[in-house]
Amino acid sequence: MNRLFTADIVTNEQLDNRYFALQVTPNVAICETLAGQFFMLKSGEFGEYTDPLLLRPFSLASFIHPDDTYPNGLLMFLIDAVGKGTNILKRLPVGTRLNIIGPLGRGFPPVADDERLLIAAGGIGIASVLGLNKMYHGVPLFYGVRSRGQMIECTNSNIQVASDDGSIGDKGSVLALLERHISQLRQSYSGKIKIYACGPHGMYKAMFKMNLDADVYVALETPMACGVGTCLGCAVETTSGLQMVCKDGPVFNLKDIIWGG
Amino acid sequence: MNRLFTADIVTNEQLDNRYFALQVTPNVAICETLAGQFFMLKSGEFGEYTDPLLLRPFSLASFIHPDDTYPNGLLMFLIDAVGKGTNILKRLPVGTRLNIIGPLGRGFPPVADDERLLIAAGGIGIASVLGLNKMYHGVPLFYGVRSRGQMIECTNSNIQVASDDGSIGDKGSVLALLERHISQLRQSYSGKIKIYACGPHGMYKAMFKMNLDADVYVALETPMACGVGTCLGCAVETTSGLQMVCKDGPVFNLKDIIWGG
Amino acid sequence: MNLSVNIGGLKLKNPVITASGTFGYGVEYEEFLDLNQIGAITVKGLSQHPAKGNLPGRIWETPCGMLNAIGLQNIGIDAFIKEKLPELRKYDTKIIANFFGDTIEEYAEAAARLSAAEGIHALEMNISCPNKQAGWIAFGTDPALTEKVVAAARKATELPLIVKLSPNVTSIADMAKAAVDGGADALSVINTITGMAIDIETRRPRLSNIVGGLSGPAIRPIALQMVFQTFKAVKVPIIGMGGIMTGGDAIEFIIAGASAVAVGTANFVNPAASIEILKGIKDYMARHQIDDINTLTGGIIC
Amino acid sequence: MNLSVNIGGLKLKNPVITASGTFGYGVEYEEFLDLNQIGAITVKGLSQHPAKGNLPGRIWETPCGMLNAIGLQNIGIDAFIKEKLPELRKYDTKIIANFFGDTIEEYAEAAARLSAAEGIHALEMNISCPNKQAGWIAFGTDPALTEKVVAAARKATELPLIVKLSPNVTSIADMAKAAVDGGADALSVINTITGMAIDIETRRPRLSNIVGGLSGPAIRPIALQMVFQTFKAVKVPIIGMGGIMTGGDAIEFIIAGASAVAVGTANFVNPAASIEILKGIKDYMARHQIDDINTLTGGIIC
Ligand SMILES: Cc1cc2nc3c(=O)[nH]c(=O)nc-3n(C[C@H](O)[C@H](O)[C@H](O)COP(=O)(O)OP(=O)(O)OC[C@H]3O[C@@H](n4cnc5c(N)ncnc54)[C@H](O)[C@@H]3O)c2cc1C
Ligand SMILES: Cc1cc2nc3c(=O)[nH]c(=O)nc-3n(C[C@H](O)[C@H](O)[C@H](O)COP(=O)(O)OP(=O)(O)OC[C@H]3O[C@@H](n4cnc5c(N)ncnc54)[C@H](O)[C@@H]3O)c2cc1C
Ligand SMILES: Cc1cc2nc3c(=O)[nH]c(=O)nc-3n(C[C@H](O)[C@H](O)[C@H](O)COP(=O)(O)O)c2cc1C
Ligand SMILES: Cc1cc2nc3c(=O)[nH]c(=O)nc-3n(C[C@H](O)[C@H](O)[C@H](O)COP(=O)(O)O)c2cc1C
Ligand code: FES
Ligand code: FES
Repeated sequence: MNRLFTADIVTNEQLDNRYFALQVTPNVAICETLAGQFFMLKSGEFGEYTDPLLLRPFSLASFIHPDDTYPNGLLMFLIDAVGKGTNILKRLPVGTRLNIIGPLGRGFPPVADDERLLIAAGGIGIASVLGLNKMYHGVPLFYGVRSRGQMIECTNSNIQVASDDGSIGDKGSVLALLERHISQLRQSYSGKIKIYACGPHGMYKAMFKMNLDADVYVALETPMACGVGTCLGCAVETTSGLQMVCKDGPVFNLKDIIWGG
Repeated sequence: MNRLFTADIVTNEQLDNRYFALQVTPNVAICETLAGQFFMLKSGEFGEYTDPLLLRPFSLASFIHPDDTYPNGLLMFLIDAVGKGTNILKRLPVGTRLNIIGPLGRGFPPVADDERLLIAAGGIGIASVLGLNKMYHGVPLFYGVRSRGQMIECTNSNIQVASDDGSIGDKGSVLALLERHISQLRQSYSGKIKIYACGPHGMYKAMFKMNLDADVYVALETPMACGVGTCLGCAVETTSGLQMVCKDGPVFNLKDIIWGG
Repeated sequence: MNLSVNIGGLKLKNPVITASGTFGYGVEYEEFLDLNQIGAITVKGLSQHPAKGNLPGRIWETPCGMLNAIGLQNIGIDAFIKEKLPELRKYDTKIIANFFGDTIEEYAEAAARLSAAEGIHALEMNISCPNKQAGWIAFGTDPALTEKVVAAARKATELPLIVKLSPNVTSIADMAKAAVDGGADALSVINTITGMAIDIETRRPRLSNIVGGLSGPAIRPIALQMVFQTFKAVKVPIIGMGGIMTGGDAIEFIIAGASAVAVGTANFVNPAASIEILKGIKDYMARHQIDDINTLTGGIIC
Repeated sequence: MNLSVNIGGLKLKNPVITASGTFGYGVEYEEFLDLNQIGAITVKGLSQHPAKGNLPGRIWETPCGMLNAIGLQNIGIDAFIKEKLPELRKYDTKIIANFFGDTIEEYAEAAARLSAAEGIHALEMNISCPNKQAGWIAFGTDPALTEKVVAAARKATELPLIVKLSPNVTSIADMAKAAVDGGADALSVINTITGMAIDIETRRPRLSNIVGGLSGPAIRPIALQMVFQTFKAVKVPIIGMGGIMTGGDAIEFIIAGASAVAVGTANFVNPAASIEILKGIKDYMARHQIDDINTLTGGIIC
C-alpha cells in the first residue's frame, strides 16, 4: 500500500465548458479511501517542465473497487478548470501517466446511528460529497449550482436543487432549502442533526451566520504545497489555534473555524 | 500577409521514438517561404504557463500550397524530441492551436544555372533540406542517419545513405560518400559545385576540415529568444564579426564561420 | 478612461513601455504591431561608440526565465541618431533612449549627445547590467557612486532622466534614494538578476561571460517586491518591470506602486505582447470601474 | 564509487540533504522513501520556544516557484528533542538541526541546548529568513552583525556549525567571509529570495506577511551563481540549494562549487525527490567515470 503512486488516465470527459471528470487507474494498490479525503495530482506527465510547479489537490469524487479490468481500482475526480493546472489536466489524453499522492487528510467523521445526516454541496463542491451520497444512500442532498449546465448527475431520490439563475430547481440559494428542511425536520425530530457540506468559502460563511440547528462539518480549500503536513502552508485559523487543512482537515467543524474578513 | 499567426495541428505523427512530423494549417495567409527558412513555435496553446518560456525554432520541412481544404496551406515540421519543448509538442493532439512566428531568416541562396548542386543532411537536419530536395528535383542527396529507424522517407532517385551502425546504406560517415562523389564529379566537371548542408555541429566542423572542393552552405542552430534579430542572443562568430543566426542566417557559407573549440 | 501617465515629465498616452534590449530599436517590430499604440519604446542600450558585446553563447533558457549576457552590443549613439531615430520619429509614441558609459564622464557625454538629438523624449540610464565587470557593477550597487554618476548625467540633460536600478543589492530602497538624490526624475525597477547555468556534460558555463542576467516570469515576485519597496522609499514615479507577461501582471505592478510598466522578455514570446498587455489593463479597469489608471498606482491594501 | 562527503566535520554517506522547512521533522516522510538512504535530514527551523508563525495565507505559487511566509512556526527545541529526535535516531542518516533566535543571546542558547541533545550531528544557523522583521534581517545582511552572531553560536557548540546565507545581499562573497570569520565550518547557500504577489481582484497581498521567500526552479540560476561566487570567496564546504529538482540540477551545483546539495521545494512536488536526485547523481558519475564525487566540486571549466 502506497500513498505515492502513478496512475494512468482511463477517461477524461468534458462535462461542460469548465467541468470535467477524470478517471485514473493506479499502477499499484492504494490505501483505503474515505469520503472527504483528497489526492494531490501533478498536472501532466512531463517531468521536465515546472510550471505549474506544485501538485494540485482534488477531492476523491468516487473510488471504484478493483476488478479484472482495473486491478487497482479507479479513482474519479470532478474538476473545475479554473487556472493553469486544471486547464492542462482537462486536455490530457487517455493513457497519460500522472504522479499522485494520496489519499490525504481526514474524511468526514462517521455518523452515529442516532444522528440524522444531511448533505449540502455548492458548485464543484459536489465532488467531495459524492462519496457520502453513495455511502449514505437516500440521505437528503442539497445541491446548489450556478445553472442547469453546471449540474453534475448524481443518483439520489432525495435531492433538492437550487440554481442562481433558476434554470433548474429553486431559484436562489440552496441554503434556504436546507434551512427549510431542518425546521420541518425539527417538528418531528429533536435528536442530533449533522450536516456535511462542501462548497465555496462564501457558502460556509453564510452557513456560519445562519447558526443552523445542527452540527455542521465543512471541507475547506486553501492553497497547498506538500499535502502531508510538512510545509505548514495550508494553515487555517481555528478557535484552538492554527491547524493544517491538509492534515487536520480538510473537514472541520464549522464552528471551530475563525471566519475572518 | 503576416509573420505572426496561429495555426492548428492537422496531423502529429510519431515516426520513431524520437522523431515526429507535425503538420499545421495557419489561420491566416502567410508570407512566401524559402527552403532553409524556419518558424518559431510555442509548444502548446496554454497561454498561462511559462515553462518552457521561449518559442522553439524549427526548419520548414515542407509547405503545401493552399487548396480547398487548407485555404492557407500546410506547414510541415520534422522534429526530434530532445527536451522539454519538443516533448510537449510531440504529444499535442490534432486541433491544438499553436502560436507561430515566421517564415524567418534567409533561406539557402539560389543556385545559378552553371552550378552543380549537392545536398547533404545529417540526422534531423534532413528537415531543413527537404524543401531543396523537392525544388531541385533529382539533385544528389547525401543522407547520414544513426540507423535505419531514424531515416525519414524522401523521394529522390539519386539518394546515397550512410548510417552509423550500417543498418542502412554504407556504414560510417555520409561525408565519405559526399567526398567520393565530388572527386568522381571532378573527373568530368570543373565548374562550380555548391553543397547545401544541414546537420549537427560536428558534421559542419568535419566538413570545414575536409576542405571540400566546393562552395558549402550550412544551416546553423543556436539557442534563440526572439527569432527576429532584436535580442542579439543567437550570435555566431564569423570572419566579418558577429552575425545573428536568426536574421543573417541560419544559412551561412561554411568558410565564413569561425569554428572555435 | 484615462490611461495617460506622467513619468517624471515624460507624458505617455498609456503606461505600457517596451523594455530596453528586448525590442531592438523599435522599427524591427513594425510588422507585428502598431507602434503608435504603445506608450513608449525604450531602445537597446546605447554607448558613445558601437560595442561588439560578448562572444556566443549569449542566452540560455531557465525555468520560466532566460539568462542573457549580450554584453550591451549596440550600434553606438551616432548611428542610432542617424539611422534609427528618423524612422522612429514617424510614429506617434514616445522614445526613451537607454544608455550607459564606462566612466562617469562617458555617462555625462552620452546623456548630452542624446539630448541634442530630435525625437528622444527621455533618457534611461542603465547602471545595472549584471554582465559587466566588477568595477562597473559599483555604479548600480554602491549608493555613493550611484548618486555621483546620476548627478553627472543630470547636469548633462534637460530631458526627463530615468535611472534603471539593479536588483542585485541588499536594499533597493537605499539605491532608489541615492538615484533620486542624484537627480533622477523617475526610476526603472528592475534590471535583470545575476544568474548562471552550467552544461553538466562539458562542465562549461552556458554563457561565454559565465554569469548573465535573469529575466522573465521567474523573477516577477522578486521584481514586484522591489517595486513595492521602492514605492515606499521615494516619491518619484516608477516604471515597473520584470516578468510581465499579461495585463494582470501589469496591474499587479501598478498596485504595488508602478506608474508605468515595461514589457521585456514577453516581446520574445509574443512580439505583440505589449498591445495585449495594454488591452488587459483596459479590461481590468473597465471591470473594476477604474476611470484613471493613476488612481491605481500604489493601491495595495495591506 | 565514493559518494561520501565531509561538510566541515559532518560526515555524510552521500551529498543529498533535505532542506530545512521542506521535510518537516523527517519522520513524516518515512512512508514515502527510505530515510536511511539520504545523506542528511535538516529539520524545520527550531527556536527556544514554540513559535506560532504567521497567519494564513502563507504560501502562493508563482511561475516555476513558490512564495512562503510560514513565519518559522515550530514546536520549539524542547519538544523537538523529546518527541521527534528519538524517532529520528532510529535511522542511519545524519540529523542537522536548523535553528534561529531573535537576539544574539538566543542564538547562542539555542545552539547550546541543541548540542546537548543526543542524535544531532550538526547545526544549521538560519540568519536568512526573508519574512522576519527588518531588525532581524540584519543578521543575514550586515556582515559585521553576521560575524558577531555566528561567533556567539560558535562558542556555544562543538558540533559542526553551518551558517545559512541570505541571497538578498549585494555581495554573497562578503557575507560568506563574515560567516567564516565568525567561525562557520560550512555554509548553506541559499535561503529563499524576498518576493511578493498581489491578488489583483482584492488588491491584497497573497501572503498575510506581505512579503515572503521565493523558492523552486525559478531561483536556480540565481542560487547557482551565488554558490559559484561563494566557492571563489571562501575555503569552507558549501551546501548548495535553490530549485534543485533533478540529479542533473544537483550536479550543476556541485560543479559550481557545492560539496553537498539540499533538496527543498522538490520534496513537495515529489516526496521521494531526494532519492531520485541521488540516483541521478550516481548515474551521472557512472556515465562520466567519476569515482569520487569530491573531485567534481568546483570543477567548472571557465
Ligand atoms: C482539499 C482540497 C480539495 C479540492 N477538491 C477539488 C475538487 O474536487 N474539484 C475541483 O475542481 N477543485 C478542488 N479543489 C480546488 C483545486 O485544488 C484548485 O481549483 C486548483 O488547485 C486550481 O489550480 P489551477 O492551477 O487550475 O489554478 P491557478 O489559479 O493557476 O493556481 C494557482 C495556485 O493557487 C492554488 N489554488 C487556486 N485555487 C485554489 C483553491 N480553490 N484551493 C486550493 N488552492 C487553490 C493552486 O493550487 C496554485 O498553487 C480542492 C482544493 C483542496 C485544497
Ligand atoms: C534555425 C533552427 C532550425 C531548427 N530546425 C529544427 C528542425 O527542423 N527539427 C528539429 O528537430 N530541431 C530543429 N532545431 C533545433 C530545435 O530548435 C531544438 O532542438 C529545440 O529548440 C529544443 O527544444 P527543447 O525544449 O526540446 O529542448 P531543451 O533542451 O529543453 O531546451 C532548452 C533550451 O535550449 C535551446 N536549444 C536546445 N537545443 C537547441 C538546438 N539544437 N538549437 C537551438 N536551440 C536549442 C532551446 O530552444 C531552449 O531554449 C532548429 C534550431 C534552429 C536554431
Ligand atoms: C536579451 C536582453 C537584453 C537586455 N538589454 C538591456 C539593455 O541593453 N539595457 C537595459 O537597461 N536593460 C536591458 N535588459 C533588461 C530589460 O530591459 C528588463 O529590465 C529585464 O529583462 C526585466 O524585464 P523582463 O523580465 O520583462 O524581461 C535586457 C534584457 C534582455 C532579456
Ligand atoms: C515552505 C518552506 C519553509 C522553509 N522553512 C525554512 C526554515 O525553517 N529554515 C530555513 O533555514 N530555511 C527554510 N526554508 C528554505 C529552504 O530550506 C531552502 O533554503 C529554499 O527553499 C531554497 O531551496 P529550494 O528552492 O530547493 O526550495 C523554507 C523553504 C520553504 C519553501
Ligand atoms: S499543504 Fe503543506 S502543510 Fe498542508
Ligand atoms: S534570436 Fe534574437 S537576435 Fe537572433
